[in-house]
Amino acid sequence: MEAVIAIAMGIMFGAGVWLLLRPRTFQVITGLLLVSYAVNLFIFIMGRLTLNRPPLTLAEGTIDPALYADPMPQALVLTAIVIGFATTALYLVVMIGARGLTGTDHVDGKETH
Amino acid sequence: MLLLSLIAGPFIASLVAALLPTDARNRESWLAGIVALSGLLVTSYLYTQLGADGVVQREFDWLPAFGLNLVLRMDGLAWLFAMLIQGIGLLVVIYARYYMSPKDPVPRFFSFLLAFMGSMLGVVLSGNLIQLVVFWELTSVTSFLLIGYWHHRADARRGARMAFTVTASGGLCLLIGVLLLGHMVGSYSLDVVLASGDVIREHDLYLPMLVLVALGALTKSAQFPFHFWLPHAMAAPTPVSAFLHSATMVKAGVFLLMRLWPALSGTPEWTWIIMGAGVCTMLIGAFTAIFQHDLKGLLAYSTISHLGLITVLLGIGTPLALVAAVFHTFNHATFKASLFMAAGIIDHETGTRDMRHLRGLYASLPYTATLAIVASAAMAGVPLLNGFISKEMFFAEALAVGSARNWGMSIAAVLMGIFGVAYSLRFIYVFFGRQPDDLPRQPHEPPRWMRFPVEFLVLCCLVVGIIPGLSIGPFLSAAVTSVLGEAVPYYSLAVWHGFNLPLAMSLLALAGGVALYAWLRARYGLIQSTYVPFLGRFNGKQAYENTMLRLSASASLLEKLLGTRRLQPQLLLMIVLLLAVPTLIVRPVSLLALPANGEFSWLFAGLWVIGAVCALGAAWQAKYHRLAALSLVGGVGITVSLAFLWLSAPDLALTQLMVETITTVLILLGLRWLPPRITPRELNITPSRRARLRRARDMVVAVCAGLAMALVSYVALLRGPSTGGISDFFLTRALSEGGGSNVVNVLLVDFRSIDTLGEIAVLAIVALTVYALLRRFRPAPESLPIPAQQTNSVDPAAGQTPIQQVEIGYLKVPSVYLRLLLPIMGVIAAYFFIRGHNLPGGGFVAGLTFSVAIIVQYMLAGTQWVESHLRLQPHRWIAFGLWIACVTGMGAWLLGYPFLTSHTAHYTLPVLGEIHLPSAFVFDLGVFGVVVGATLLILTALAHQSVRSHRLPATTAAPVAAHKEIF
Amino acid sequence: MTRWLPSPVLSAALLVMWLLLSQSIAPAQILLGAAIALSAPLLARSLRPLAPAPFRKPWVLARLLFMSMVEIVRSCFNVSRIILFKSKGVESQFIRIPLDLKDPYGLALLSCLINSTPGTVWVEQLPGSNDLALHVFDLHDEQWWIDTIKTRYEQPLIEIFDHE
Amino acid sequence: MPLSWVQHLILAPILVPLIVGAGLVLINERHHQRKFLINLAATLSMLCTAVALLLLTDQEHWPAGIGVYLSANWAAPFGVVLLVDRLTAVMLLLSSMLASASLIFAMTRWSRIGVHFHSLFQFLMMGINGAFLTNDLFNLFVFFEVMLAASYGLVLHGYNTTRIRAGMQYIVVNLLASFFFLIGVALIYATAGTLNMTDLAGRLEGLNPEDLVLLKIGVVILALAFLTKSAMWPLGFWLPTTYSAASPPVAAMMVLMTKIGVYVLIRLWLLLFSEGPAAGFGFDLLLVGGLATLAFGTIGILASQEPGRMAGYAAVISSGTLLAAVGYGEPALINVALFYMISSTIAVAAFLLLIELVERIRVPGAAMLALTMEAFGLEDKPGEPVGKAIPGALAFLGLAFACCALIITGLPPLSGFIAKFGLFHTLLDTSSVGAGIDLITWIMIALVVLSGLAGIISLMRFGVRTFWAAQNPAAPHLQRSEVMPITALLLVCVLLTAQAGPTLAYLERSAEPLRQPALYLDRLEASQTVDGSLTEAAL
Amino acid sequence: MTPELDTLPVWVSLPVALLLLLGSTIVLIGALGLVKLPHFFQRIHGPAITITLGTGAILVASMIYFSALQSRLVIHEVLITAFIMLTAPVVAMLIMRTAVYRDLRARERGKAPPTDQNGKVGEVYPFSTKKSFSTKK
Amino acid sequence: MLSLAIDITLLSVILAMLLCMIRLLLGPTAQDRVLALDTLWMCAMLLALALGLRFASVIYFEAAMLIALTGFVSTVALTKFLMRGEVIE
Ligand code: NA
Ligand code: NA
Repeated sequence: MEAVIAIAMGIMFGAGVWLLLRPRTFQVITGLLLVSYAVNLFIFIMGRLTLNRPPLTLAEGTIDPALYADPMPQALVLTAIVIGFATTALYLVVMIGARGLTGTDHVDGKETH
Repeated sequence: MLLLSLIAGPFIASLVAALLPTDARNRESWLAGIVALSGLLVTSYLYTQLGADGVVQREFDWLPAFGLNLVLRMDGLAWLFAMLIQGIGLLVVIYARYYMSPKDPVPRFFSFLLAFMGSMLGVVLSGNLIQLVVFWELTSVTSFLLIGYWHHRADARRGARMAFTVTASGGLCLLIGVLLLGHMVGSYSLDVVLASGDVIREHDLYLPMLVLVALGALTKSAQFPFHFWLPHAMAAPTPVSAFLHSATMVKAGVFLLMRLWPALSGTPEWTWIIMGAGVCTMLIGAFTAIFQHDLKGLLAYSTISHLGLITVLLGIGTPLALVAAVFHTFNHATFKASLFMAAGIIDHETGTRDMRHLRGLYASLPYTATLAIVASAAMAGVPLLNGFISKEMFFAEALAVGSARNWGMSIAAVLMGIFGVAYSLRFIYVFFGRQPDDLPRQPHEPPRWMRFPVEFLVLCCLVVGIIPGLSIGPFLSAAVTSVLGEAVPYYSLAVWHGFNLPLAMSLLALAGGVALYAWLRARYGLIQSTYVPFLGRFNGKQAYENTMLRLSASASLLEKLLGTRRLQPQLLLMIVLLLAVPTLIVRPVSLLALPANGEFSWLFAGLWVIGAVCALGAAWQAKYHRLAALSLVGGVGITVSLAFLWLSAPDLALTQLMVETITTVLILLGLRWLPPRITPRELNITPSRRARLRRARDMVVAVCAGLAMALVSYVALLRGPSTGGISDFFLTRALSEGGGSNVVNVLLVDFRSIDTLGEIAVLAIVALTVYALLRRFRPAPESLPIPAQQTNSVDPAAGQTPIQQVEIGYLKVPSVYLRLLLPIMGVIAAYFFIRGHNLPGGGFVAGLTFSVAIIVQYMLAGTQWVESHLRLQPHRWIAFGLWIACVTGMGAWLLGYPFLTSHTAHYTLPVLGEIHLPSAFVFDLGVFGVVVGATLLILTALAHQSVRSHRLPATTAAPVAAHKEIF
Repeated sequence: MTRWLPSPVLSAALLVMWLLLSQSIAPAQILLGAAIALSAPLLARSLRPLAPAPFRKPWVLARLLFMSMVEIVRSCFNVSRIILFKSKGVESQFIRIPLDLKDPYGLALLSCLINSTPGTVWVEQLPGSNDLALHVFDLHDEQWWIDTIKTRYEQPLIEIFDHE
Repeated sequence: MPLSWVQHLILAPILVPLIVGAGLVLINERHHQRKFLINLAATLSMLCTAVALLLLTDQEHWPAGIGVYLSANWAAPFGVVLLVDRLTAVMLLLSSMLASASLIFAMTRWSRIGVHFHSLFQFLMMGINGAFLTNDLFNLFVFFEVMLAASYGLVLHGYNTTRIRAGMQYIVVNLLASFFFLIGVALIYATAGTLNMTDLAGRLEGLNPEDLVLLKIGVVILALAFLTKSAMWPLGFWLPTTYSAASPPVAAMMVLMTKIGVYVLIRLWLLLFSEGPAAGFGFDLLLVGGLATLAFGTIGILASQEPGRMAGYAAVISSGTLLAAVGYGEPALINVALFYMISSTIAVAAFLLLIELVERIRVPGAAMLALTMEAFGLEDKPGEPVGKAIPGALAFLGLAFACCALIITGLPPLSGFIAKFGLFHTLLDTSSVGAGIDLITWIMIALVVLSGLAGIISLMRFGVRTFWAAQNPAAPHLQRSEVMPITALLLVCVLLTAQAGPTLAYLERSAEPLRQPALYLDRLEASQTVDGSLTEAAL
Repeated sequence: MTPELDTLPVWVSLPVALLLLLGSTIVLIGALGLVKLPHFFQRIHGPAITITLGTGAILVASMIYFSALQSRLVIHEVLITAFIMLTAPVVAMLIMRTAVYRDLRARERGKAPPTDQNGKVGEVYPFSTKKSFSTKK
Repeated sequence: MLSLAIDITLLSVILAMLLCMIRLLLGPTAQDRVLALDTLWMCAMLLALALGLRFASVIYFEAAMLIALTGFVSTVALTKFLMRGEVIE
């Protein structure tokens, strides 16, 4: 599982990076989305992989932390997801604003030949 | 205190002068004159206070951290210079009162002049080298302002810039040199430095230090090869030239060499550098001076030459040479100041300084002419004038340098003397002959008090020249003693030393000078010659301008080469550094010894095949098929959510799912405003070779980035769970102390609630920004028309308004479902909100669900209909959400707890049983509010753009879109 | 009544939904669920302009639903068979079915039943008429489809919803 | 024992802007005067808070002058800890000073060319102050994002084509840097199991070598994020473009933001790598990067013709100097570096404010105003300026320009010189008296000198062209609200010069604890949560 | 795998297993249809079986399974059924209508849509030239 | 037996998702992609359910429910965009 998620994340990150390096604003926003998935996953798996042990301490009595997934990265990712959503929205608006004003969807706001 | 007043006085007066009205010419002059005069009196008084050690000193705390105090220190040398500065300053003030035109805004002039005088005094009175550098640079700054005083003239601007560039750069070098000095001896105090000559001269850093200090001194004193700025500084008003370029500014350089003479001189390096520069300067200056046509130009080059002479003397390094240097400094100041003023009078009276036109001025300016001729004679070293004595001493030292074997120095000295006589003759020639008729103005003798400074200075030349021992003797002795201490040699200031070699050299110089002048006039056509023989090719002005241009051009080139204004290279660099820097500086080779593989699941792998392929697909399609790319990104999002779910993170899965939905809607709202991209295949374009190479490069980088990411995560994953981390604490305390069993939620609303506060602030900020940005949104022209889907003749719904579509159109049946979903989604939002503290859910998911419920209604019935039926006011949701969160957090204060401390109210009610109401719940309500407000504000602000553009007048928005359908 | 309880059926359904979600019938949950179930339609009222759906003839409805369920299962297997074994010669066609049903809720339910039945997709009610455009996956007899829908689906729905 | 009210002062720089920022959303844009006054009151209250914290920390109101605020009443390192020491207090003071100046400058025109300026401004303050105060890495990320999000908004405030081009660049670069930030934080958490910076320093000792390698990778990636924000070459090309495009008050605030990256680096690096198993790690990166930045800034300022880019490169130079100073690894250099940072930040900020006024000389005032109206006032029409030309406006501009130039280039007698002198002195002082000097010191000194020289050439060129070469420059229409903040900032620099001794002494006291993790660890351990949970105490 | 899974009685586990197998087969066939069928108007019928019978079978299996596992009535899966009933028809209608009018518009622009090649189209929407709209009526 | 059946269910759902992915990737028309994405959502819902069965836990239910309730929204948005050129008119 570790290998799978590592490779998958690598692919997402690589694809995202490729898009970030492209000249069109829409490519960049797509890249931002992909990189953001990869990074969120990265934070998440830094708490290691756990199956069927969500951090819900519903049981009575003393709690054995070993029986639960690390809640901390999850909380961090949750924050990161929301912030990521917000910044995507912002970029989107800047993207269309730039398109309107500059007349091009090139990231530099002008075509370079 | 008196010492301080010497420096503070001019600066304060400078401020006062700046505030006086523009037409206060007399008040300004009085002010400046009184300051200079009182300074003179104070300085004279201080002469009597120079105690047994010959020093008056005063310290003030400044920067104790660096062992740096302000030290005002006056000894014989400083006293002599202070007298010169203030004395000539006073004369210049008097002169300037008459020289400057009544139309000139003199407050500025006098303000600058006084500030300059203060800086100059600061230089000579510094008992601390750093402090000396401070005033040194201040003289550069103030002289820049003075030279550029007539800044409407290009030559003044250029002259000022040139002078400042050269001297300020030299000042920077001096600063480093002085720092090195301080480093060598462990103190910047002048006393300490002067006492540590041996340590300094034997230090490894002696040479670099010497070079740096010399650079400072030589630039300031306009020594070769930095001499070129001085002639251009002549663009300044003549009083400024008289002050700066005779007695003060340029003398600062030689002053510094004198000041540091005991500590630095006496080594071959010193002699080579200082004397070498001096000899070159002396000869070049003197030679060039002969060929000048501008009176002030001639004086400038002669100044360069005389400064070279002083430098040579200092470079020679013998005590007698130093005596000669100090003496000549004084002498030069007197005759050169008077000559500048005389030149100024000529310029003032005739309207020109061009010697090619000036003739026979003796007739109209007899008095001035006499004074100028005497001063020129002093400059030429004619006996019975002060120049003669110091030049004589110079010749003696020149002879001493080479001893019997080497005559080079002596020859140079005599040559300089010859040239000096020649240019002096050139100068006084303007008074002879027949006065031409074509002078711009008919000259008259200037006012009494304009002549007075010249008279006084010429008198000085005579007095010192005839009775040197009585007049200057004691002061010179004090000055020399302060430098040499015990080692003051025997010297005689007599006019007559008998027939000796120096006298022969003087006579040779006089005779040779006259002969050279005559020869040059007769044979060479000196009067009209347009260039300087041998040296003519070097044009300081041109060189400076070229250097500046080249500097700026090459900087531009380098900026382009080493930097970029484009985004893509920047991102590429960031990624490359992300890969390279950790690899290079951490060298993570040890990590590559990977432990055994973890467990493997085909099912999980299958899930991720989908994610990975969708990601690659999105990368492939994003340029020309935005909708396809968007769908593929959606596929990735689904996979990621499922992976969260699979790996025990239900909260993440829920949030990611909702964010996914909203992001899709969001991007679709934006996509409307991006005009289509047509594939190169449709346009019959093949990508260029460069483009293909670029893509290949990016591909390599992307692959490396992916590999690195995969590798690092794999390594980190296999390192086993972190032990002793802080998360155990959260798991064990969440329920008991945080009051909730969903540890992630307790983290968000309790343990790390301040993160959440920041996070909702981010949402709020972005929403407000988006709103603000969209208020001035201007769509691209291609996006302006109503979409083709709404203007065609095929679709019966094309022309329908949104609400028509719902009431009579194709949305009639779907609307039944979608409207039914609104309360259901609302209930689900409430459900997620209420259970969030104990089970997956919470304010975020609830808020996002609620927003989706509203957005569905917008999609169904359109903006106008929804907003006419529902006043949402997302701004208020945001503001009140933030307030609720803050106020909840502050509630804890009242009970003496820190911000955001949570508490749970327990109630036991009949029938209902135990009820727990955690304060974190209220905090979460704030989160909910902000999430709803922000999401809706963003989405509706985007949605409003459609409404806005539909309202545009018909001319801008063609009713029928002729363009290609977007997707 | 309608002012404070705009759609009683919906509220009841929401209460049931709440209890299902919380998997509890504790008094506190019922109270909370009731509060939410009553307030949700109230708050959503302004965006739901249609009068609430009539709730009549539950038996007719039950029969209809049961019959549809059977039809759904049957069609499921049919479609599966076609996908697996008959990839060529599938007669996919649009057909037009004139409807008499007017009530939006009735139409909605009809569309739900038709769309839930694999092999048929409701496209839209054609403009300017009350005809339904239907797409059939494998059409053999167009008239059969028209008859089936009109009698087996539309008739009960008219009974339930369009009963003036 | 309940918490004393003084303790809450630590939180005020975060909370006040948040509450006020939220409140300002509710006020209609029509009442811009009211909005401005509320904003100003809040900003000034932050200034007062900063002064109070400065006094509290310096008078050791808290042991070792380190005040700790356990947010949500959770003990460190579990909860998010806010921490104020002398350095924090100084930075808070600097930020509130710049904020007050920028805000007043923005009063008449710039705050009105778009909506929600005042809210965004307060949120920006919240982010900046939070970044100064927090002792938690992820919380730092959050506050960075708050700050960045607000700055995105403000950079694009009243956008035109230039501004949106620059804004796009600024946003994308910073988004990518934020990803770096997250990756770094995640790696640190994965290896050390903590997010508290001080706790992290304490845990380095116990890490096994492989974990330490991973942790270092994490810290380096984190550093890249901060280095991007502090415009290290080759990560800082966005800076001149953004500075010259943003509106003056915003650009002035951005000067401060660039310094926050350096601030965090100083804090983090000294805390983690001053001693312990990874002592000395990464300082070379900062040093070499700093020197490269310095060199690039020098080239850039020489190449620049427009004042905005000059100011941008001046900021780059100052960043480079700071980074190199930190990377030099000499404790005594830190306080000088801090002095330099304060002085250069104020000067560049003042310069950016000034530029806009200076530009008015070039084009007649009325035309400029009309141009602005045309470019910005499409919807939100700014009120007509009510002020009249102040007599001597031109003189003021010239003098202020000269002061800025002197400080930026480090010429005597203002604070810029003292900073540079201190820098050189300390650099030379690091080798004992009389000893030789190594190459890197030479290079650094040479680069700092050259950067100053380049600044002189470039600023003089601009100044001479603007003030001297222009034929009859029109006396510009300056308003009091525009002149006052610049004057105030420059006066602060003058004060810094006059009070250089005490200031440097204070900064030395600030810098000293930075490299003593034990001091902070002790303080964190000694900080008790308020006894008993509120659950029991209340109700 | 959770230990109590094997303790379930056969009368529970058998129907659950059968339902699951049925459901998963149907889901797979539905997706296969999406890929395999030659054009859009046919492909849209593939997922329909996934949504109805596939989901239904798995939901029922889940209900039985959890009821047995927790020894109480667990029927909240009904909610999923209800939600799907409320959303799937809308989706089907909208996608279908989108496809129809996109094809019609493409046809109007003189660009034959891919659907046309098959010829197996109805007469409600005049995709085909074989049968006219009016004759059928 | 039961666990085998659950595994088969998981496997089929994931295979179904793979098939959807192929359609998503290949298109050819936009409506094909929308349909594929919608089906992918449905499969995701089933996968959540199946994971619940696999781990014998009810906490996976909410995710499935949420998908069932809101998974259609992005599909509706996409169709609206294709049909009208705008998501919200
Ligand atoms: Na709590
Ligand atoms: Na169907």
